[in-house]
Amino acid sequence: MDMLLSSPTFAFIQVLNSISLGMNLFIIAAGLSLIFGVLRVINFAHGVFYMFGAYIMYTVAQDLELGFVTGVIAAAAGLAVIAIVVERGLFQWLYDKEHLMQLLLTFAIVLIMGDLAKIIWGTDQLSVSYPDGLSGAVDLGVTFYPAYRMMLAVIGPVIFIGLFLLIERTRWGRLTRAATQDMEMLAALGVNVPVIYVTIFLIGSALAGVGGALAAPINSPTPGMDATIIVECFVIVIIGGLGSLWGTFVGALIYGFVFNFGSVIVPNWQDVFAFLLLMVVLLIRPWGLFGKPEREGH
Amino acid sequence: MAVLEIKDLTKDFGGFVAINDVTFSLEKGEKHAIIGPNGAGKTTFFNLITGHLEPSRGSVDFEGKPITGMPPHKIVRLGLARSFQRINIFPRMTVYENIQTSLIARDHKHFSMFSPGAAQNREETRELLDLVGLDTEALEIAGELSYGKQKQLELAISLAENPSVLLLDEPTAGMSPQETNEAIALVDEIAKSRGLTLLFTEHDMSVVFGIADRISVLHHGELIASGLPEEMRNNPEVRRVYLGEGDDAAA
Amino acid sequence: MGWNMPRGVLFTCIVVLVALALIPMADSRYLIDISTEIMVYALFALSLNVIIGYSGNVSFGHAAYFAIGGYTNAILLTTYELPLIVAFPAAVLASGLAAAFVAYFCTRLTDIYFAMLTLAFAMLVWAIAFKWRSVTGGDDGFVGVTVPEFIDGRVPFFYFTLITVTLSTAVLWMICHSAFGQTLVAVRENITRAGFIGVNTRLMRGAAFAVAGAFAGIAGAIFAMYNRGVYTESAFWPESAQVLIMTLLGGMYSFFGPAIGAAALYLLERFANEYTEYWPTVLGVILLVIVLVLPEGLVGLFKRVKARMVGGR
Amino acid sequence: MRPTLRTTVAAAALVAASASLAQAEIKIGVLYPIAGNGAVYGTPAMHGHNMGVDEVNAAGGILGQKVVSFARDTKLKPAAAAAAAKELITKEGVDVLIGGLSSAVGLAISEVARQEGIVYIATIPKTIQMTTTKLHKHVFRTSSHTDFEGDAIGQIVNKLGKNKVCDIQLDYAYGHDLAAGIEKGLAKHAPNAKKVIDLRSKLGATDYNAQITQILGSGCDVVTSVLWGSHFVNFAQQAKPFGLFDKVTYISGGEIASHEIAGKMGKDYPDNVISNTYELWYDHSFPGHEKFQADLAKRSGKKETAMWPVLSYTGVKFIAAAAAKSGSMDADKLAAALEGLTIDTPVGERTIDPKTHQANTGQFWGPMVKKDGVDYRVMNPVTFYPATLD
Repeated sequence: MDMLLSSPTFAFIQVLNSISLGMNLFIIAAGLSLIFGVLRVINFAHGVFYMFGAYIMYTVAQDLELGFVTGVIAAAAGLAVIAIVVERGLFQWLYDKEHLMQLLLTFAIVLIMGDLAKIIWGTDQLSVSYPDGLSGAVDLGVTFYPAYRMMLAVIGPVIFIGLFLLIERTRWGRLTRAATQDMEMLAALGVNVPVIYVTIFLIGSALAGVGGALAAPINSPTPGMDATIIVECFVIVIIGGLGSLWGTFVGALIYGFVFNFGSVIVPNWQDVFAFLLLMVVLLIRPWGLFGKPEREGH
Repeated sequence: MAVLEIKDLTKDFGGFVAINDVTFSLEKGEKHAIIGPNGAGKTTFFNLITGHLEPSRGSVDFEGKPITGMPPHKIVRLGLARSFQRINIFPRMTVYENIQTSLIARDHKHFSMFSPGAAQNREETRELLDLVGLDTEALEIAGELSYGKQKQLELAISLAENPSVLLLDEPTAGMSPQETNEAIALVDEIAKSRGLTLLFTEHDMSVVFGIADRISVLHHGELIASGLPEEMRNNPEVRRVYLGEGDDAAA
Repeated sequence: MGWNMPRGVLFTCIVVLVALALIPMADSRYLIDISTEIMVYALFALSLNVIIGYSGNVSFGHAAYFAIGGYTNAILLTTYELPLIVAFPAAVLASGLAAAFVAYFCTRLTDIYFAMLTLAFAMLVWAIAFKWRSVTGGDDGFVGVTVPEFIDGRVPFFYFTLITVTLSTAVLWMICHSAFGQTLVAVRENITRAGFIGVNTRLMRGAAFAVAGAFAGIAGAIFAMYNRGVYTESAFWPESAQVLIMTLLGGMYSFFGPAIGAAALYLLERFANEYTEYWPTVLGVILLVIVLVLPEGLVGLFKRVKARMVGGR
Repeated sequence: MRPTLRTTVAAAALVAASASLAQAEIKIGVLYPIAGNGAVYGTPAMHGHNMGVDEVNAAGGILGQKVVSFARDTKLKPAAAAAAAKELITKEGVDVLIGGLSSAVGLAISEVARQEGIVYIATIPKTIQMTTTKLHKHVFRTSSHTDFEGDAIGQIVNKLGKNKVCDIQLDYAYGHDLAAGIEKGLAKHAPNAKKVIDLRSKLGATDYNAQITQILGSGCDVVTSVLWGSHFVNFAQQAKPFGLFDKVTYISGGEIASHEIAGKMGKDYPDNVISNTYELWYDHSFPGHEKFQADLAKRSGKKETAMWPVLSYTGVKFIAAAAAKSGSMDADKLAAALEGLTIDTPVGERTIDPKTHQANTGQFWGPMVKKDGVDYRVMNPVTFYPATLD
């Protein structure tokens, strides 16, 4: 606390920490939010997709030494394949079922893919190196800051803008948004709704994979890493509003700031803080800061 | 005497005004029909009266008491019950239980955790089943009944509340002509025998003119006319809305 | 009285009770232990079903009330050396009140938002148990619970559990088949319509949540004494998920379904653990079966089989 | 392929089936996290355990009877571990319990042992409560504990002559206990050292930037810590670009000097780290270690073995020695024999204190340095800190 007040540089670094953490989480949470926005499914398996992204990065970049960028691409591609299998094989049967059944299904995927990861990668402690040239720090004038974190802080907004343009500025994006409103009407207009669904699920899942791959050098692939990230993502998308891209972006930033400044101001309670924040939002605006209330008012 | 007094009722859905400044009164004992093309705001009007939606502006008084903004369950308790345009029953319970539960609620017994549910209001449940002609289907699962029977069940659920005023939203929607006739005869008879005040919406004009004492016309969320059936039949504006071309039909 | 339980069900209950009462005769400590644990989980699952099966909401945080019951009972018995007759009811009261408090907030919401808020509150309970080390022992657990002398022993404790769980189940059954329970089903079936027959649906859902919390507290209080310890994990979300799966596996549209689900899942896990290290996959497959094939659980399956055998199609 | 629970159990069942006809046997209940996320510890621990049992059997078993193990997964959950322990006692009829990993799991098993009157040897849990407030006549600990660890850290800080200390711990039982141990160690050995800042991260935390920058901002010259396993890997990866390891000496408990961490991190392992381990596959300071290592390497299939086996192995050897001494597997007699018992292990002599039931299990401490010809860090020089608080 004293440090925040006495040292502007220290406060500035905490701001950077908050943004870079928020942006890293945004990449992952955006996928979760996108999928909910269109498919109305809360995908518990999103965390395990993230974990697979991190493991794929380990195999490609660390084990096979094929390079960092290849690792990111492989993670995106790997998760895209998994997404198609999961959506066509399982999800499509459940769109008209209750939310509870959909949640259970995604939980089943968590359990099975978790074991699968153990079979493929074992339980040993793994570690992924930084890509060449990004292991050091960047001189920002007032302070040095890790180059890799700076990169994450830049990639997050880039993905945000990309998604924003895709959804708000293309015909395809408009159809997708319409699908959230009334898919029967879209189907009647001759739009291929299943293709929209599988594509959205694919993009969302690939984002989880990319997020995991990018996180690998700072979050070593470990069994159980999915549980931590999914909780963080839930907090973010619920604060921001399920299905809202803006909300997820702002929610991720809020989370980053609460976590970092919480660690400094009230050390040890930062996690409880995140849950309290979540509760307050659920009580005051259950549909989140940027979300819209469900149509049935009661 | 007016049992329902509505003043300047308005509902604005974020820019779309579904009900606009409606002032309306329902007289005790009358059978009052609300008509209007699809999208005129009839169901929204009902939802506002019964507490399902909160009005943006205006007031609703029931038997002299303000009920604006009250939750549905409190309004029902005052004696204002309704049925729904879309089937609205308890689908996985038996027909018998549907009605019995409504009676339990009417008698404020729904928080009694230690009196057996199945033993409540048995005779009255039977009477209501007989009344709406569902006595032979008593033990069937409600959701598996035919459409017409489900509509009858819905009526019975509403009647179980012992209302003084009953709001019926398209009571014959989706029925065959024969079912319609039977249903209307039933409603008419019950209204008479129980001294009910009836407010209903209906698209079938023969039904409307067959039983309504008074008719009000809703168009684009506004009440454009109200009066005796004969007056309505000859009202030029009403004729325009119903017979005229175009823009209204799609609204 | 008017409480008429179908004769087949009543008969089965009596048979199960007699069989349970005879278990100590078999002179197997193992059998006594697993029967005790299954009874506790059965009550836990039955309590959750008041929320899921009867009021139609999903709670992702039911373990919180199990844990509150356990911790309260353990702390009052051990730290404050109070007699069981005080500690046990206090534990049940504590979980019921905590559930009522949470319900006050959660019942403003429905569906997924309701579930998320129950989860958030449960995480808060977990965090308190974790952080408040001086009282709860933190994640070391509250170990060494004092168990009153008259039930301090495998067989007496078994009978204590049997009697408590049987009485609790009987009371739960009455509640679920009372005027309250029947109305609650109406709320589940059609919340809007329930409002329009004059039911305050929010209060009903809240009452159901509190009842469920109190009975979860009973299960938790027994479990604390059985294990002679309470651990933070009992408030953690996987515990909530487990009891949810038990409930759904058994069948949420039947009163006894969750108890059957609890026994089935418990035994399955015990035996699977002796043969495979991939229990999560087994559980995942069970979930897939529930979701895709058995949405009404084992009881639903039983009913279908019976219908086919009796009626034919 | 690592032996799974299934094969272990199947083997045990086969042995049991064939042996039960011929003769009675000694049954050991083994509780490690064999499946799930804890398998990273449980699997190597089982190697050591099975090796110990095989050696005992090859030497004629215990009291002339064959030793059979019944292994159960603790899932890292205390209630699950307690249930498994009860099942082992009541269903399999084991004579003794061995194992445990986290504090809560160890205490839960210990509580079952107390109720059922069975000897429990805690081979890994370090919680101080086990041998203090929650001590009972049937529980013994053959691993180290947090006061020993903290004491060693105090001595090292003193030797380095540093006196501005940052402490970063995981916010759970082990972290709290070790923080207390370090306080005591510093007060005793490095009275001039001053704690500048106390930081806590949650168990399973993945982001340490806030803590790293606070350490850097606080101006301390030494960091004491117990971020074990993946916590350390993540912390190190995130702290390196900030230059943290150039500015402070990082002293850590939690055995991050073990090869399973150093080997996997390879060139990413940071500078200026001093940490501990129970055993190092390449360090043969004690007689018998080389043979132990060679035998173990055969089982695990790689020569760079983990450090957990030595703990589980030692536990088995204690049981065998105690049974030989008492001439009985009766719990009370076995417990009496364990009190004050001394045995030889591949990492030195071990004695169980008759009063506290705590073995004097010391640890190896030292800086992790680069070495020519290998692509991972090794400890050099290796210093053995015996488990004494005098």
